[in-house]
Amino acid sequence: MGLNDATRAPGGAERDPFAPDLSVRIGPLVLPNPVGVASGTFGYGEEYAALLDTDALGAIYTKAVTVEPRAGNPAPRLAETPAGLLNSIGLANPGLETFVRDKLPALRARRCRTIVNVAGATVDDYVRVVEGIEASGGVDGYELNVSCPNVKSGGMAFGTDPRLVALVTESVRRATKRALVVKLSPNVTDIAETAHAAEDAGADAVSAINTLVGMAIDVKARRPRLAMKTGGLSGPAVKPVGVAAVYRVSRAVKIPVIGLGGIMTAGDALEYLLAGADAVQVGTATFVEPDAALRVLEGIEAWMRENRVARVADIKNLLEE
Amino acid sequence: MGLNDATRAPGGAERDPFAPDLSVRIGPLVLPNPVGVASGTFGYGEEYAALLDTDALGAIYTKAVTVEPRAGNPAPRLAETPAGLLNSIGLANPGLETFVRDKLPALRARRCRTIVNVAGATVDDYVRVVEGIEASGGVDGYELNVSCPNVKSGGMAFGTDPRLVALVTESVRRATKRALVVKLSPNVTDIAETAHAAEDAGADAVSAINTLVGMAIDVKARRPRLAMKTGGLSGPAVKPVGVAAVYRVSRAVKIPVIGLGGIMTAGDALEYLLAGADAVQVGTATFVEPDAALRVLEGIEAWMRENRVARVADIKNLLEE
Amino acid sequence: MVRIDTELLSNRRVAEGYFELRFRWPAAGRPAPGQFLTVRAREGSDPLLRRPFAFASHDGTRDEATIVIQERGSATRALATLEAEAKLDLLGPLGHGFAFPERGTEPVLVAGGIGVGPMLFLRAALEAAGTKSRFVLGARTAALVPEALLPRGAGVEVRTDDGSLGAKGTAADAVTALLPEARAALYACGPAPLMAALDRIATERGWPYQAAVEEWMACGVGACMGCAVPLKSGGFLRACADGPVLDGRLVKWD
Amino acid sequence: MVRIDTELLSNRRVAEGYFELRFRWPAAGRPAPGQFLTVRAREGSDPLLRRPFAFASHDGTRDEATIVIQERGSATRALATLEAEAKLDLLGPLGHGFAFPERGTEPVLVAGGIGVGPMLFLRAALEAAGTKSRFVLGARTAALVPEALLPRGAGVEVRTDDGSLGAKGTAADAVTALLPEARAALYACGPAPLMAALDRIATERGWPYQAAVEEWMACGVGACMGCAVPLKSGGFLRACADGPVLDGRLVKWD
Ligand SMILES: Cc1cc2nc3c(=O)[nH]c(=O)nc-3n(C[C@H](O)[C@H](O)[C@H](O)COP(=O)(O)OP(=O)(O)OC[C@H]3O[C@@H](n4cnc5c(N)ncnc54)[C@H](O)[C@@H]3O)c2cc1C
Ligand SMILES: Cc1cc2nc3c(=O)[nH]c(=O)nc-3n(C[C@H](O)[C@H](O)[C@H](O)COP(=O)(O)OP(=O)(O)OC[C@H]3O[C@@H](n4cnc5c(N)ncnc54)[C@H](O)[C@@H]3O)c2cc1C
Ligand SMILES: Cc1cc2nc3c(=O)[nH]c(=O)nc-3n(C[C@H](O)[C@H](O)[C@H](O)COP(=O)(O)O)c2cc1C
Ligand SMILES: Cc1cc2nc3c(=O)[nH]c(=O)nc-3n(C[C@H](O)[C@H](O)[C@H](O)COP(=O)(O)O)c2cc1C
Ligand code: FES
Ligand code: FES
Repeated sequence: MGLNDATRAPGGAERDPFAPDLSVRIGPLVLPNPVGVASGTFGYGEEYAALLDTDALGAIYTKAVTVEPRAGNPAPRLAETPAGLLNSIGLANPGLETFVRDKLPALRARRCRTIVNVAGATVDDYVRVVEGIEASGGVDGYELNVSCPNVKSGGMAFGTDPRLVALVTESVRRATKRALVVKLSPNVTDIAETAHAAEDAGADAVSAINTLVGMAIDVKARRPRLAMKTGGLSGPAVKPVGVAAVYRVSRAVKIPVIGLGGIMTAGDALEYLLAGADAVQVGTATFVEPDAALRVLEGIEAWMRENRVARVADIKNLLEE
Repeated sequence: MGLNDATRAPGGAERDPFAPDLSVRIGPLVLPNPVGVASGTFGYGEEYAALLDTDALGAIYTKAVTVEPRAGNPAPRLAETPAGLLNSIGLANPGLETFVRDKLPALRARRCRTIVNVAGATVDDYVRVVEGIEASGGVDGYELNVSCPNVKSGGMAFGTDPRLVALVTESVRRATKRALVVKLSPNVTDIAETAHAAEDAGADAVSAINTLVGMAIDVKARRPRLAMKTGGLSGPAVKPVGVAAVYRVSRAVKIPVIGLGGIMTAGDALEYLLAGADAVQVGTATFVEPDAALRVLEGIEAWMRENRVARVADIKNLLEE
Repeated sequence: MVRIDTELLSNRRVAEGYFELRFRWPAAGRPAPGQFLTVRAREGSDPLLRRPFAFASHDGTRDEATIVIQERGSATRALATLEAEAKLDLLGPLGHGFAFPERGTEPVLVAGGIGVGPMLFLRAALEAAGTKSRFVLGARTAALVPEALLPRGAGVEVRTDDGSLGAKGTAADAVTALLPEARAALYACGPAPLMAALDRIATERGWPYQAAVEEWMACGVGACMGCAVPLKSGGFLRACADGPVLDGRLVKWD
Repeated sequence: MVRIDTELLSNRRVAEGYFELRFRWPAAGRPAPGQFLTVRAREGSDPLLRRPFAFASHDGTRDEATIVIQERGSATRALATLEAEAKLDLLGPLGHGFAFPERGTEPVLVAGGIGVGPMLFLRAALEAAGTKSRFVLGARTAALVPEALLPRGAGVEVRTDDGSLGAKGTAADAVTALLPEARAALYACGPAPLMAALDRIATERGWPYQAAVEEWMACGVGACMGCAVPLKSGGFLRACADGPVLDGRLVKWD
């Protein structure tokens, strides 16, 4: 029996003269290392603070913030599927005002970079959230969650229409000079198109992937497992889809790509980095092992040492094709 | 130690006065039961014949047939991922002529319904394969695999463009009166659009889903695991995506929907049937358990008996929403 | 809250499909009745998520604790077959436990089916504090009653749906049979219909009602908003972080 | 070809990370050297697919057979920890085995690393038929040599990359050292560089060369076209149904 020392800093004390540079640049922002925790899986940084050293993370991508408070979708909101997790949380969050008042100060007090995930039903919603946070002193950056259904365009998600992606990116771009990441939906025919749209509209980076649309049915109860019927699929099951998306997107845009979807281990993260990602996020894995992101970070650093790779950005050049 | 009696007929000998009707109608064709084996996972019916009674299957959907023989893609063509399988077989097949001469007679000799999966690079390719088989006496039906990259429209798959789906369906429709199934790609923004296109163009049914685009990287070798880099993801990992697709498609079209993707058990198949499918196909599961399709069939029949469901088509009405 | 790799000390079958797992548990993580832990049933992705189980006992002097589990799916099946000395990846204690009864109220502990674990723990804790309690266990049938675990002494009743052990009926029936003017404090863990029935009784009679709820969980620590428990007033509470013990009269049970 | 749920009789470690699994195997499924079986390492989806392993021996009188496996990933890890009496879901024998050597040729059996299993089986089968053979095993280091399994008698050589057992060098070096005018018939199973080196020797000297290939497999029975082995002439053969034993001089090894 032994307490897991989840707070051990990556790298360790051995003196290896070779010290890889783990930092990653996203527009105006420098992340100390490439491993962040994904939006919606880490709250606003408080809950997991007892289980790992959040200061050691590359970044915290917060749960989505919307203008108004949202209670979220009816329950049940979760269903496990083979190597995957379906969720229909529905952007449950305290809303801009409460976020700025109650959550932001604690986030700022952490040494870790904070990127606020922003959502809304209209372009104006996104702009208002970013303006509200900017007015209160800002954070390190924003990640636009453009995968939620958009009332104005008939329930289709923003993220599936390149013109809407461009519009929301452009509008938010005018509201902030900070790092601006657009999070791409995989539920599209060609993710390179939405990536292009984000790049052209001024995004500093794109992240991919958000969840895949999925459904599970309780055969005994003859009911969808989720109250909302369909939900978003995450976890190891989607990793091949995420890696393919990052491979495609990184060859379509020049801005950095942040890869995520099913990363459980350093090996998984390295798949994304080799495929073309500049940074990664760990989501569902944190539920399984609270310190997953830090283990991933340690493993990436160890691999870079072993393979004498100087900078994270060099990893993508190592893929033999 | 005991030999698995893989050839046991579903249903069994007990006399239950309640006998559910397992048959399923697809256009002009009546399948004896809803459980078929998916294209590309059962060859042309020969290889697995020693391991299960193929006559007990609802249908054999053959490996794709193209006009010319194809050797297929470079190796490696397979990679296992969490709860999934990536493949890039690349339509390896002996070509129309050899198929008609060497494979078709054996298929016809089986009592089981045969639906030939058809692929090509142009609309004309599809028509030629169907015409060629019709000229030789035909089979029970055709399933158009419209998910392979189409040279004419810049490498995008036919299956992602509703107009191309309509065009190929229409053209093949003119060449045959037999059951015509269009197999939908999940790699689209809205699968209901391609389903609609197929229905309007005269398809008797649609099947969903084909594989998801995915990629896996061998971190040690720093190479994509598949020689073709990306491939198609199948297996339990994709089941939630398939069920969601069938749920959506079955509410968008009036023709029957054939559900597949990750079905391993009768429970999985019932998820598809409750979601709106009229029949199902078992693919990757056969690799894991050669008699998977027959076990699925037995389980569906047992469930129908237990729940006093008279016809397969009634199952979809049992979903409480 | 601690995350530890600990050791299974014993695993015994206590009813049909029910198992009691005893394991080392550090003093640093002293649990209260009603609190739970999450366990990673095995390496790999099947099952993927940690699974929540309520503490069923804790022995601070020997650094041991137990959970009682029912075999339902892949995780519980894997746990049920573990043998002594197996490693367990545990995280806990999580959530909020039961509050002790107010002076002058008589605690009535109601366990439905596998809800028995946390109620056993609460019974023991009350006893240790010198507080007497009634204990009602409801089960479908005798085979599902973990007799070896049942508290000894007065005030312990069993109800089975088929009458195969104890009186025929539900645990809620036993509670209904209490005098309406008693000053009971209800504590319960069990399936939704039982919890709803107790809600009706508690609301009618003005009794306090502490309910340990169950919901699908992903994180178990309050971060994912997945384990939403709907309230009658609208809105939700998180089973893991706001509960699992909630005021049963506020919860929307159906 | 049979699919059976059979019983593991024993599982012993025979080198670092190498295990020999002995199990019941029915007379109805008599395997030839070079043929393989597939096993479902455990229930559930992790790992998902069956895994192929070559038969390493078969005892028709006792209805037993063995495979020798090397721990590499999740399936082999699961198999390595199985204990006697565990159930095994097996399918086999699959593919085509080795053809016996032509009269007047001297069979030279070359095993690289975990390729040892099928070569052991072939050696035993040749011996049973009264045919002498040379046996060369190449390994990285002594710890990876399953000494307990090595055939006794003359003509058995070991080569290790680091010289920690047998002469330093590769198994191909040992073959190169044979007289060029010998009428050898090469049989081999091992990593691609070894197989390619033997191809060069066989081609140069005009020796027959039967090679047992390895490729990722999904179905194992010839249905999926997944296990394509590229040929020098272009085109492919299926490792599972056309092989695994192929004419090593036709295969494109790099
Ligand atoms: C706070 C809390 C405390 C719990 N304490 C205990 C305990 O002490 N003992 C115990 O045996 N179980 C307890 N549970 C339930 C336990 O977590 C589940 O039985 C377990 O997760 C099932 O995992 P599985 O992989 O075996 O089954 P799965 O394959 O995940 O599920 C099998 C079936 O069980 C049902 N089910 C499983 N989990 C839940 C859930 N969370 N909510 C509703 N239905 C579910 C579903 O119908 C599902 O189809 C508790 C749950 C919570 C949230
Ligand atoms: C016809 C045939 C006969 C075989 N006979 C034996 C045998 O007798 N003993 C034995 O130990 N192994 C044998 N193998 C290999 C064995 O099938 C694999 O080692 C096993 O599938 C690995 O499964 P895993 O889940 O443990 O590892 P995985 O997690 O699937 O793989 C771990 C690593 O091993 C390598 N690997 C695994 N399988 C293959 C493969 N098929 N081709 C190339 N690289 C692979 C990869 O680098 C992979 O990253 C044989 C393979 C074939 C095709
Ligand atoms: C419970 C849960 C809640 C999520 N909430 C959000 C969210 O609010 N905003 C967002 O952009 N993505 C959200 N996501 C998506 C994740 O950030 C991530 O894109 C996805 O889970 C894939 O990564 P993973 O497989 O590592 O989890 C959520 C995911 C989960 C599982
Ligand atoms: C090895 C392999 C080969 C396949 N070949 C074809 C094919 O030729 N034509 C086709 O339409 N689908 C093909 N598919 C897709 C399957 O028919 C099926 O749509 C997919 O695998 C999802 O079902 P599953 O998860 O049950 O396997 C192939 C799938 C696999 C795994
Ligand atoms: S399980 Fe994540 S908030 Fe409760
Ligand atoms: S593994 Fe399927 S054809 Fe060889």
